[in-house]
Amino acid sequence: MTTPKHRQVGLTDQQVVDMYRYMLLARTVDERMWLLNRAGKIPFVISCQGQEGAQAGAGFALDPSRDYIAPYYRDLCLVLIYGHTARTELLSAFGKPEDPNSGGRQMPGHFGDRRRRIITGSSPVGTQIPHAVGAALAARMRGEDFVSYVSFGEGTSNQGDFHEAANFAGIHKLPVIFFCENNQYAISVPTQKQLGCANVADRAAGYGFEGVVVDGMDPLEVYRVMRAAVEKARSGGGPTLVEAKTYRLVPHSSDDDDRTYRSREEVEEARRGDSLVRMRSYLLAEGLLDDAAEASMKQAILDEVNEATAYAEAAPHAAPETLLQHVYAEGGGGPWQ
Amino acid sequence: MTTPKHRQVGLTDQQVVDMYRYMLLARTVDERMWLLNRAGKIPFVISCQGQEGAQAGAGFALDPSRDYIAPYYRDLCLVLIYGHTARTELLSAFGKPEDPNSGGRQMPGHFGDRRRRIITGSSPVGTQIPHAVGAALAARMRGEDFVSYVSFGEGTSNQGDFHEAANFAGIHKLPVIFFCENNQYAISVPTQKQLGCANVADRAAGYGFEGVVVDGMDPLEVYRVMRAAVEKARSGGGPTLVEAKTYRLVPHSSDDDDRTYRSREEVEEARRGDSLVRMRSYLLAEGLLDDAAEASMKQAILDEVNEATAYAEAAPHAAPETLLQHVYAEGGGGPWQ
Amino acid sequence: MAVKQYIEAIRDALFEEMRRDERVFVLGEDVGVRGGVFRVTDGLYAEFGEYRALDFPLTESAIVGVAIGAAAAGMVPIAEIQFADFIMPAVNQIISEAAKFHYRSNGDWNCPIVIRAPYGGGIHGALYHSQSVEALFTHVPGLKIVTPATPYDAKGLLKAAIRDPDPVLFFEHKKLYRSIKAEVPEGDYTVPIGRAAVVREGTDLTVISYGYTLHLALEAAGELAKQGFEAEVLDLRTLRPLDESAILAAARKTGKVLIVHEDNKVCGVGAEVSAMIAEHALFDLDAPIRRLAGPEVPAMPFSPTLEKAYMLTAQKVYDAMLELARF
Amino acid sequence: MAVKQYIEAIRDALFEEMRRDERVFVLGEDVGVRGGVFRVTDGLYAEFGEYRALDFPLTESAIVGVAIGAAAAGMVPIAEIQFADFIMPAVNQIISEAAKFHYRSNGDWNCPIVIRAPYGGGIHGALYHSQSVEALFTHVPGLKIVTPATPYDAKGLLKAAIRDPDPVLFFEHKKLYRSIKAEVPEGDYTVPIGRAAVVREGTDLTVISYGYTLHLALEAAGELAKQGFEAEVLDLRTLRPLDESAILAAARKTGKVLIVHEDNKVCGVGAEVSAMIAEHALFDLDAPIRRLAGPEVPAMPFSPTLEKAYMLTAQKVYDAMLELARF
Ligand SMILES: Cc1ncc(C[n+]2csc(CCOP(=O)(O)OP(=O)(O)O)c2C)c(N)n1
Ligand SMILES: Cc1ncc(C[n+]2csc(CCOP(=O)(O)OP(=O)(O)O)c2C)c(N)n1
Ligand SMILES: [Mg+2]
Ligand SMILES: [Mg+2]
Repeated sequence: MTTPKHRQVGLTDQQVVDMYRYMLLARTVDERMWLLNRAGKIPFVISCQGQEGAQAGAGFALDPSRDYIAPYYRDLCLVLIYGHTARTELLSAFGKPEDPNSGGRQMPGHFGDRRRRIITGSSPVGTQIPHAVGAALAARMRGEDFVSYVSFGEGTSNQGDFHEAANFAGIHKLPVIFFCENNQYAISVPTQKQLGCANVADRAAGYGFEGVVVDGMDPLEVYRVMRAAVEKARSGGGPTLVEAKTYRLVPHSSDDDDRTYRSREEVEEARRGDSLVRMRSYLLAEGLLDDAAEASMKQAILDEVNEATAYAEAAPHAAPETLLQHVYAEGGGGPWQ
Repeated sequence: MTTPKHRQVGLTDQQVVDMYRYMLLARTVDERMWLLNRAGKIPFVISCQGQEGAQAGAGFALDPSRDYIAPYYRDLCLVLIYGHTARTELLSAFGKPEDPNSGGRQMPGHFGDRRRRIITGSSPVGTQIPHAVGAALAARMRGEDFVSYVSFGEGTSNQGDFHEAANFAGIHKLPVIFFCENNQYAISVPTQKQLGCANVADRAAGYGFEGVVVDGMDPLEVYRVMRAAVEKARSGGGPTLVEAKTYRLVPHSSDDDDRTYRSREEVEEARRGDSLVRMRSYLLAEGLLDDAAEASMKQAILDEVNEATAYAEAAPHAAPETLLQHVYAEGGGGPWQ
Repeated sequence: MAVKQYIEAIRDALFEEMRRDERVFVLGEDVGVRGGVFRVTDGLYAEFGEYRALDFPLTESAIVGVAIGAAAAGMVPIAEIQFADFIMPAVNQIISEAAKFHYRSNGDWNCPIVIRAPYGGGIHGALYHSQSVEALFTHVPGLKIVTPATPYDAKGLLKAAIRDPDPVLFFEHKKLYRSIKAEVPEGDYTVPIGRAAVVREGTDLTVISYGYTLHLALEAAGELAKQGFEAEVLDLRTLRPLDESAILAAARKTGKVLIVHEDNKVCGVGAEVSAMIAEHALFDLDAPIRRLAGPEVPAMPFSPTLEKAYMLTAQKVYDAMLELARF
Repeated sequence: MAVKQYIEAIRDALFEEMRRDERVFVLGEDVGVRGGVFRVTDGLYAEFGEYRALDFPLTESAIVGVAIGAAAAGMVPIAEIQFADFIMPAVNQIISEAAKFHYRSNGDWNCPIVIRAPYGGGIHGALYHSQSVEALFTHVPGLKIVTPATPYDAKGLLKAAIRDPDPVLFFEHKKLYRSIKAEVPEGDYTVPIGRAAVVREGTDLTVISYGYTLHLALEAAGELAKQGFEAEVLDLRTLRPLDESAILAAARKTGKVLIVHEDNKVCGVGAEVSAMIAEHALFDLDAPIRRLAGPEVPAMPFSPTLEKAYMLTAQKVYDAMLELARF
C-alpha cells in the first residue's frame, strides 16, 4: 500500500480533514454573503470561490503563531485558518464595529488583525507586497525566525509595487513567500491581455529566486510547494514566488456580471475541477470522511454560519461620532512602542 | 582575408569611422563640460563617459528619420547621432534659451527635440519607459513602420515603470527596444545591491520577449544586436530588451565624489576597456584611420567644441518674463493637432 | 434635445469624438470587452475595435505613461482610471510628466491627454472607492481639472477636454452617473474649460460648489427661498484654472460666501476659493467666509452609519446656508 | 550648547535616536556607504552597519512600502527620499497606505514611519531637484507634515517625528542645510509636532511662513523696522496639523496678514492659512489677506535668470510687507 498523498507531503489525517473543513467553511461563508447581498442586506461581496484550495494549502504551511501574512481580498479561507471566524467575517460584511478587520470601516474582504499578524490591507492592488517584504526585513534585522507571506492576483503581478518589492527581497534573500493566485482574470481581462509572459512564476528569475507553478486546485500540492518555500525562507534560503493556477468561479464581485466577458461553458468546465470537489473525493477515497462525518461537518458549519449571520446582523452599527476616531494614534508611547 | 567585423555586421567603412567620430565628439563635449564646471562656469554636468560605444552602436541601428527615441541623461552620444551638436548641448549646459532640448529650462542631459523625434525627458528615472511604449503603440495603431527606443540605467530597471511598460509591450508585441546601459552603479550603489538577478536581460522572460546581454564596450557588437532588435521590431516581431554592459568612468555627476564608494584601481581597470580606446585600435588595425586622419578629426572636433563653447557662453540668457510661458499650450488647434 | 443621464452624456461625447477623429482612443482597465465597470465605455469596443477601446493591464502608472507616449507620437488618448482612488500609482506620471511636458520642453512638445476618473462617495464604496482627489491635482500648474455637475456640461466639457492641447483630468462624480438626467443637445458642442457658471441667481448669500454637492446646494437653496433667503449658486465646473472673475463677482454680489465640497477641507479647493476672495474682495464681505467640506479623516468608511456621517446632505448644506444668511 | 549647521542638527538627531532605540533605522538611495547625496546620513553606516543604514534600490514606492511593512513588524524606519521631487512614485504608498493604516484598521495597526526629503530651490537644481511638494500632502488626513526652519527645530522635530506613532513627512529645505547655523543643545530634547512659533514680535503686520522663506521674512522684517513698521513673524513649523490658535492669534494681533512660501500659491498651504483666518478672524482684519508664493509654473527652470525670477527673495518679501504695512 502506498502512503497517501497527504502523509507524503507531511500532513496528518486530522490536518487534512481540518483543511477540508476550512475550505468548506470559507465556501459556506462566501455563499452566505452572496445570499445576503442578493437579498439587499449587505451592499458588497468579493469572493474566494474557486481559490479555497490554494489558500488552504498555503495557510497550513504557515505558522500563525509567528508568521506574518499580508493577504488580499479573496483570502477568506486563509484568514479563517489564521483564526478569523464566520462571525468576524459576517460582522465585516455588515460593516459592524465589532469586526476585527476594520471595525466595519472597510469593505468586506479587506483583512487585518494585529493580534493575529494579519497586516491590514487596502483596495489599491499590490500595495501589500512591499509591506510583506518589510516584515521580512524586520525578521532579518532582528534575527527572528518568522517568515512573511503575501498573496495577490495575477493581474496585480503587473503592478510596479510587485516588481520593486520582489527585487528588494531577492537582493537580500529575505524570508518572504510571494503567492500569486492566478485565477485567469483581472475582472474582465483574461491573462493573455494581462501578462506578457506565460506564467507569473517566470518573473522570479528576474529577481534571482525560484518561481514555481502549482495546480492551485490541488491543496495538497500547494501545501507541498508552500512548505518547501516556507522552510527555505525560514532557513535563510530567501524568497520563492509560488503561482497557484486557479479559477474564479463567480463574478469578480457582487457588482460584476461575468457573462459579458466569459462563456458559461468555460465556467462550468472549471467548476468540475473545483478544489472542494477534488478534496472531498480524496478524503472519501482515503476513508478519512464518510457520509455521516460529512453531514455532521456540514451541519456544524451551517450552524456556525447561521449563528454568525444572526449575530452580525443584530450587532449594533458604529456610532456616528466614531467617524472621527483613529485618524491619528492616541499620543506617543502607545501600543506601537 | 576575413571580412572585417564592421562589414560583417553591416556597416560601411564610412559608417564605422563616423561612429567613432560621434563617440569622440561626445567625449570631447563631455570633457569640456567638466572643465567648465570645475571653472565655475556651469553648475552641473552628468556624463556619458564610458557609455559612448554602447550609445553609438544603438544609435546607428536606428533610423532618425522615422524612429522615436526616449533617451536618458547619459545619452549624449545618441542625441548627437540624432542630429544634436556640440553647440546645442553646450547651450543646454549654460542653460540658454536657444538650447533645443528645453530652452535652458532643464539641467544638461535632459534631452528632447520634437522635430528630431527625441521625446522630452525628465529627471525622475524610468518615466520615459512607458512613453516609448506609448509611441510604439501609436505605430501599431496607425500601421506605421517606425520603432521606438528607450534607454535607462540598470538601477532604473528596478522602478515599477519599467516593469509595467515592458509587460504591456510584451502583451501586444509592440515595436519597442528597451536598452539598458548597465554601468555597474546607481550613484553609489553597486549592481549587487540594486539587482536581485545577475543580468537585467533576465527580466525579459517575465514579459514574454527576448533579453540579450551585449558587451557595451564594443560598439560593433552593440550595433549587431541592436540592428537585429530593430529589424525584429519593425517586422512585427515585438520588443527586445538589450542590456549593454558598460562602466561609468567618472563620478555620477559633478556633485558626486566616487572615491567614497569605489576604488581607483577599479576605475583604472575599466578605463583600459574604454570603447573609445577599443574603437580606435580597431580602426587603426583595419586601416580606416591613420595618424593624420585622426589628428585632423580631433582638430575638427576641438574646433567645433571651442566654437560651441564660445557661442553658448556668449548667447543671451532667457528673459525673466519667459518664466511664465508654456505652462499651457497656446490655444487649441496648435501644432499638436 | 434629448433627456440624457450624466453617464450617457459622457458616453455620447466619447462616441462622437472617436468618430470625428480617429486619433482619439480610450485605454484603461476593463474599458474594452466589458465596457468599463460603470459601463461608461460600453459599445466602444464593438464599434472601434480592440485598440481604440484598449483593455489595459492593471497598471495605472503605465496607463497614464503609455497615454503620454502615444500622444507624443500623435494620438489623442483618453485614459480611464477605474476609480479616482486608484489614480495614486499614476501620480508620478501625471505630476512629473504630463503636467511638465510642455513647460520643460520650452513649448516644443504637447501632452494632449485626458484622464477620466469616477470619484466621490455615498455608494457604499468605503475608503477606497469613494475618495475625492481633485485638490491634490488642482494645486499643480500644468494640469487642467474639470468636474462637471450636469449631463450638458459633462458632454461639452469632455469634448473640450479631448480637443484641448494640455493634459486634462476629468473627474466624474459616480453618484451623478445615473441619478441626474437633463436635456442635452444632439450632436456637437463644447463647454469651455475654465469658466464657472451661475446656476441660480440670488442676492442674500453665495454658495460656490461643484460636482455632486452642487445639487445639494441647489436643493438647499430651493428650501432656503421658503425662508425668504435667495442664494446665488456658482458651479465652478473647472477647478484649474479657477474662474477668478466669476468667483469674485459671485462673492461681491452677496457679501456672504459658503463654499461646499465633499473633498476634505484642509488645503482643498475651498481653501483656494476662500483665499482668493480674502485677497481680492475682502471689503465686500459681510460675513466670514464659510467652508462646508468632508471631515478631516482619511476617507469615508463602509459602515452605513459612518458613511452617512461623512457625506454632505442637502440638510447639512441648508443648515450652513441658513446660518450664513442670518449672520 | 554648540553652534551647528541645520544639516548637522539633523544628523545628530539620527545618531542619537539610533543609539537610543535599536529599532530605528534609515533606508533610502545612497544613504549607506555614500552617507547620502547631501551627506545627511554620513557615518551611520560605519556605526550601525549595513542594515540600519540601508542602501536601497532605486525604487521610491518600495522604500516607503517596505518601511511601512517593517514598521508593522515592530521597527521604526526613517525613509529618505533623495529629493522631494522624487516622492511622486511613492504617493500611493504614502496616501493610500501610510495615511490610512491606523484609520482603516480601526486603530489596530500603527504606521510609525518618518519620510525625510530635501525640498526647495535656489541651488540650480532645475525642474526636478527644486520642487516644494508639501501642499500635496498637507491636504491628506492621517499624515503629519513638518518643515523646520532652524537647526534647533530640525533636531527637536526630527526626534519628535521618530518617536511619533503616526507617519510623519519631514521636509528639509536644502538651501538651509549649510547656510544656517545656530545654537543647538547637546543631547536629548524634542520639539512638539503641531506647534507654530512666534519668532519675532511686532504689532504692525503679521508674516506667516516656514522653511527657507521664514529667513527671508525675518531679514525683511529687520529692514522694515527701519521704516518704522514692526512685523510679527510666525514660523508654522508643522503644516499638518496646522496650529490654528497660534495662526489666529498672530492674525488678530496685527490685523494684517501676509503668508509667504516658495511652493506655488493655488491650493497651497497659504490658501489654507488664509481661509482659516477668513473663517475665524475676519472681523479682526484691517487689510486683505495677502499671499506671496512661487509662481504658477510647473517648477523652477535651470536657467539662472529664470531660477532667479522664480525664487522669492528678501527684497520681494520686503516689498510685499511694506505694501501691506502701508495699507
Ligand atoms: C490600483 C488598483 N487599480 C484598480 C483596482 C480595481 N480592481 C480591483 S480588483 C481588480 C482586478 C484584480 O485582478 P487580479 O490581480 O488578477 O486579482 P483577482 O481579482 O483576479 O483575484 C481591479 C482592476 C484596484 N483595486 N486597485
Ligand atoms: C525617481 C528618482 N529617484 C531618484 C533619482 C536620483 N538619481 C538620479 S540618477 C540615480 C541613479 C541612476 O542609476 P542608473 O539607473 O543605474 O543609471 P546611471 O546613472 O548609473 O546611468 C539616482 C538615484 C532620480 N533621478 N529619480
Ligand atoms: Mg486574477
Ligand atoms: Mg547605472
